[in-house]
Amino acid sequence: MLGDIGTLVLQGTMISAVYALIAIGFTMIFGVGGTLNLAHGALIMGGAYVFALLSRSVHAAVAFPVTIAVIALLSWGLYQVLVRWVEENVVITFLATVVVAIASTEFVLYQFGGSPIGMTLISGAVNLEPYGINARTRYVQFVGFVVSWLAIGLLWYYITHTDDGRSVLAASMSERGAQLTGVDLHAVRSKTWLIAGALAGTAGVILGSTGGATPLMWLNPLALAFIIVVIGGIGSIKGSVIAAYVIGFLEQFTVTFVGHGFRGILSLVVLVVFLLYMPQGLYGREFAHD
Amino acid sequence: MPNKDNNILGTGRSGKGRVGRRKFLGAAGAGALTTTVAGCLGGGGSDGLTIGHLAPMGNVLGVGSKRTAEMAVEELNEDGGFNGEEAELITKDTRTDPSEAQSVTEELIQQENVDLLVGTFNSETTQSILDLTSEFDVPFMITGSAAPSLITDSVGSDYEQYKNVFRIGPINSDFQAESIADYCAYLNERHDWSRVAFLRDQAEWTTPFGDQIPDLLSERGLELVYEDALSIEGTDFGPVMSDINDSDADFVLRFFAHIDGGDMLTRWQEGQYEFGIEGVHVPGMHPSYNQLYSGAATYETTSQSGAAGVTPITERTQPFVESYAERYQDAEDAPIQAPMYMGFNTYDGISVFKEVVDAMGTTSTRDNLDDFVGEMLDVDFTGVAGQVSFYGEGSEYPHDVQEERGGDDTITNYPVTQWVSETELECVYPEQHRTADHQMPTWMQ
Amino acid sequence: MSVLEVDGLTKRFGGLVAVDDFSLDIEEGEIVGLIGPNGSGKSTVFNCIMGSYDVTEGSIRFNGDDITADSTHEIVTKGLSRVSQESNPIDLYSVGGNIKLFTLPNSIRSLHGGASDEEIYEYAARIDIEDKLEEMPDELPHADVRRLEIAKALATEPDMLLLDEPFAGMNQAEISELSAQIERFRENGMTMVVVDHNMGGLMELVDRVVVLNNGDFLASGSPEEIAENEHVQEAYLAGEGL
Amino acid sequence: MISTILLLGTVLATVTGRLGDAAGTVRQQLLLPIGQALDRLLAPIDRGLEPAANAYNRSLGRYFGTMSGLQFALIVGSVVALLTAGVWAPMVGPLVGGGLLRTLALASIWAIFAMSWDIQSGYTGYISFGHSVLSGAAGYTTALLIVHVDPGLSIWVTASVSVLAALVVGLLVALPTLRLEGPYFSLITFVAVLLFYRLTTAFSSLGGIPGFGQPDVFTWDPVMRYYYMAIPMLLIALGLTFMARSNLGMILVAIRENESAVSAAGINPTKFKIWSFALSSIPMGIGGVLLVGFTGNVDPDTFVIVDNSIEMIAMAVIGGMSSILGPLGGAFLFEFLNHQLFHGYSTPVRYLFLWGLVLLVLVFARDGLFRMIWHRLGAVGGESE
Repeated sequence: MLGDIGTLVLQGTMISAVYALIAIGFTMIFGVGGTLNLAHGALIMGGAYVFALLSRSVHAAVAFPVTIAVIALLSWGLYQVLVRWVEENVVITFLATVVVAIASTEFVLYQFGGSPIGMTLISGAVNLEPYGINARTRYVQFVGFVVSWLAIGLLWYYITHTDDGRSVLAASMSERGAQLTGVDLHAVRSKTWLIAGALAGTAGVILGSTGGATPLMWLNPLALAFIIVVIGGIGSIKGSVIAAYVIGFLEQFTVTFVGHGFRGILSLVVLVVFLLYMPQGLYGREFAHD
Repeated sequence: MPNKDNNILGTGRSGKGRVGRRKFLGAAGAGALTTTVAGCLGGGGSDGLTIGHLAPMGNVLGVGSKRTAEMAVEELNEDGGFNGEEAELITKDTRTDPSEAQSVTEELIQQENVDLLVGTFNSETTQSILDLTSEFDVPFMITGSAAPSLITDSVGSDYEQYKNVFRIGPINSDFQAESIADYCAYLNERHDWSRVAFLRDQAEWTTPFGDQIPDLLSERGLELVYEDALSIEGTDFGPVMSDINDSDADFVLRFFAHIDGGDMLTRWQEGQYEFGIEGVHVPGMHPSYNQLYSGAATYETTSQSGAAGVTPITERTQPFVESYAERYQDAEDAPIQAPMYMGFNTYDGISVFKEVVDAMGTTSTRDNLDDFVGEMLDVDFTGVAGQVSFYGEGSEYPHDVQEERGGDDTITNYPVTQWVSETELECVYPEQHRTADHQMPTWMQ
Repeated sequence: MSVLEVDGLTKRFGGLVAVDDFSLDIEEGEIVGLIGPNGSGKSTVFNCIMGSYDVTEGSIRFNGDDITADSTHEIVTKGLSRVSQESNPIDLYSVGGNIKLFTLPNSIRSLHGGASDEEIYEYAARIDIEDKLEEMPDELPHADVRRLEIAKALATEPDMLLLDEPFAGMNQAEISELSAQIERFRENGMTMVVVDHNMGGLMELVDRVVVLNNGDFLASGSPEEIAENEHVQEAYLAGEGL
Repeated sequence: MISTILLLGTVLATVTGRLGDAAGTVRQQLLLPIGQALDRLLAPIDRGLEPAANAYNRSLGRYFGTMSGLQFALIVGSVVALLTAGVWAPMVGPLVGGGLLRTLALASIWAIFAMSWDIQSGYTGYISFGHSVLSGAAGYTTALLIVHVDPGLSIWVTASVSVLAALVVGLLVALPTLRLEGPYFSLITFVAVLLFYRLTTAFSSLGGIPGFGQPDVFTWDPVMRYYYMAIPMLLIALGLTFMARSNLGMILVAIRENESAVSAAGINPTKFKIWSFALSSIPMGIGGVLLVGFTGNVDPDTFVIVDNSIEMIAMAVIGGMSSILGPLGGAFLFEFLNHQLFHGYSTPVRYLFLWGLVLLVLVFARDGLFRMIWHRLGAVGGESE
């Protein structure tokens, strides 16, 4: 029984770290620009495909950072070319980004076909059974965990300890306030998209190396990001990290005690409960009039 | 403008157009309006023999099927044609989407006036066009879906209405379940593997397996130690592997079509879990699957009609695969070495069609459906995926392809292949077609 | 008889007390000024009365009905209407259309009800924008946009009006003109509460002034008394001039 | 690294800025003169048509909106074209890839979906990503009735129960969620469609992935089938236009523009939002019933999948949101492009074109193509005088 709990905790921790990585970028963009970027999942998918292509020709240690940079630029480009022209209208932005997401599937189908593509970031696994934990965790999962916390740490350092980052934080608290103190909102938003893209790229590489890349792989991460962000409170990075762990562990409980087929259902139920009774989430601000 | 006139004239002359008109008057119950319309219906249709091929072109399986269809038509055209006529092949993309499938099928039937429809992969697309094909009496050969209900709910329940429907392969899931249970018995015999963990997509297609496998296994003295259906919307295989490991199973029998088992296989290889991975894995039938996953699939098995061409199931199998590889070795997209199971069946379907129209002495199948059905039921044809013959009207599965049985009464036309390296497959079951014995993963030996 | 009775109104946002045990009685036909420095809770009081905020404690009665828990539209239907601080006309509709919206019945079955063109003209005429009915709100000068807000409130046929900083952003001439128009409403029997943060525009207009400071009742009396009141002056000195 | 990115950024931003300028120049130098020339050309026609339009304006304009001469001609022309499609479409069809009547029939069903979406999402600004749940509810109800109750049930029974089911599901979604702010509402509807999809694919009692093949199509005769779809579509267009041009439409738009102003007007916004959802659910249900009659198959991919909800939004966007007739036109344009004009291309290419078009419309013609044309036609008379 104790071993079971150990297994559950380990696996919950591993998967939750990836979930956090998926959700933070999404929540940052909402926090700063008030934009729900439904193309976030598509960027994650982009990360997986770019890494799969690159790692065929160069070493994974090179391909990984290059992928992150490529997706960051892609995200930034999406903002510059499309979103900035429509962002003042929430509804139009919503629609534009969802169309980008759907179009990305068609693009991948056209370019790579529908078959899954596997990739290796790092191979090997460690058998934890001698330590009483019934799991043989892959190294890539540990990498995912470490990278996730590294990213969270860097992000935290950036927004609390650098001027650049503080302007991002200020803009997410109150756009008017930030503008009054001389923050260039457009520049801040561009930066946010760049960072969110980097996070999405990272998540894409991790997801791709655990489950392979497929044309519809954006949908689940996007739904997850939704759920996590609503539970954590839209715009709150801290909330997203905590909610990622809540959802990750909830899923582990479900598969352990109910069955694998019900994995996603309970999270959806929790989401609905939150939306109805606590729409501001765990750490969300009440929507004050700005 | 002259162009336009030509078009209208062309449709008026079309022999097939007249066929369309007669049908229409019958179906629509007349009115001057309808008559005017029907006169134009053959629009764009061709005069000769036309074969419509339906497959999802975003999928390697569909691409392979399209290529074998092209091969078959080209070879048979050169070899005297279909009752002397040259056939034209038109392939349409079903996008694995039922409404898209219906749309392109209607186009094939009403505009191209096809004399045969062959193909369709997943059961929902197949089901969505059954009514349509039977309404217009177009012979329809299913080559990609195995659901028994496609036959039992159509030809099985209203023979007159649906007699145009045949299945060339694969054998239906009821037979597949039996064959796979026999395969498990073989594994038990060979490796002393008796404890089975049973996993499947949480989707309708696995229901026959879910219903039958437990009993079939216990009849064969195997023990079911773990059972679960996994959400097709995404599964984290970490806990799944732990659970299987916990159950102390000797092997996993899994049925995945919607779920890509790549994650599972990678964990299996890297974690060196002490159980085999057997069963049906549709994504794993991709000819370069094991390369795409850098060898993670080595030692996994999957059942597939045609056995990916690695074994001479009939004397025609090897020549077919060689000629396929020669034709498509420089193609940009997979599959270049051999088609997947649907390609084998499609090739056989078109070959059977030639036999039938030759026997009928005409290629207008839609007008002579009863003759067509009669000739089909007489077919006993050596194809590339096995011997093809069909169940008759009174049977449990009318017009379904008959399973083949070996000396000990086990089904032999649902072979199992095993990845033995990144690029090589061996056929490990049944005995008649075996190219190598089933291997345990190295870490278990 | 009191038209509006606010009794022991308290509003807390989390730990912050925005309004603390505030009471107010308005008699029929009165014009009362509600003043206080910035952040003293005037708008919060209006928001509580109109049902925009949930009241933490206390009760609000209008024409004898308890409206504490009512939502905005119910309160408006009962005859209490507010001219809010921000102007937010619907830019897609003309001035006339904006007024018409405020005359529509709250019924999903009434597909072609609402005021006739003549009635809309009347509402507009009461605040002198009847010649701008065809114009679009974003073409109007600021003072006319403010008038449109008042016309909209009038179109709900209220017994009582809450005016939130009606003079904000207006020049002296415009203030006098608007004061005169508001004065006319009173002659037609309208009861009013006017919020402003200083007394400049109110001196001539109101019968009585109530002063709020930090969410607390500070003083009340005639405009002259309030202008003389030391506590009031102190409160304003702490912030800004009276 | 950072500096390179920033440099690149400046370059790109300048380039896009220049592009904007270029677009402005094109508009000034090219489009404007063309527009003026067209105006001069069309103005006499507009005046010529005016008497007919005025006769309409005096009698029915109050209920369906007034129109200029050209606008009136466009509407009358379109209705006549739709009603006579059974005659001309088979002749024109072969020129545009054939199967035109099927495309038009399918477009009619999608027009119903797009218009129904519009009366709720387009008008109130509460964007639903889950409208396919409503048509799905109707479709699945029909299938379940046929499979489990009686295969011989009359279409009138199954259809009315199915529409009722769509309404009930609509209210189940709307009642708890419409209190929420816009983005949350969209999320919940998105989740609703995911959940419904999961249920239908996972459980064989709901047909699983193959769905139910038992329902019959209305007919396979393309002409009859077209009219089975087009006539309900026109009636629904008429009904929804009537609603949209009434006080109801005015209030719904006001909710989108400024919800608190609606409360301040003494109108209960929640009540009207729920009513708009109900009003949307009913035609969605009818569309669902027609789709069953069109395909004869009820399965998750035809009825439920998220893409369906997005496609109806795309149609509404192309045509022009919050105009009812815009989405109608958008649906026909979308289906025409998809199944006729782009006929020869592979499916991913077709959809890439279509989604690209939607993006262009969102960025450059936010009001939608048909609304743009409509206003242009309306302005012809005005500017020339």
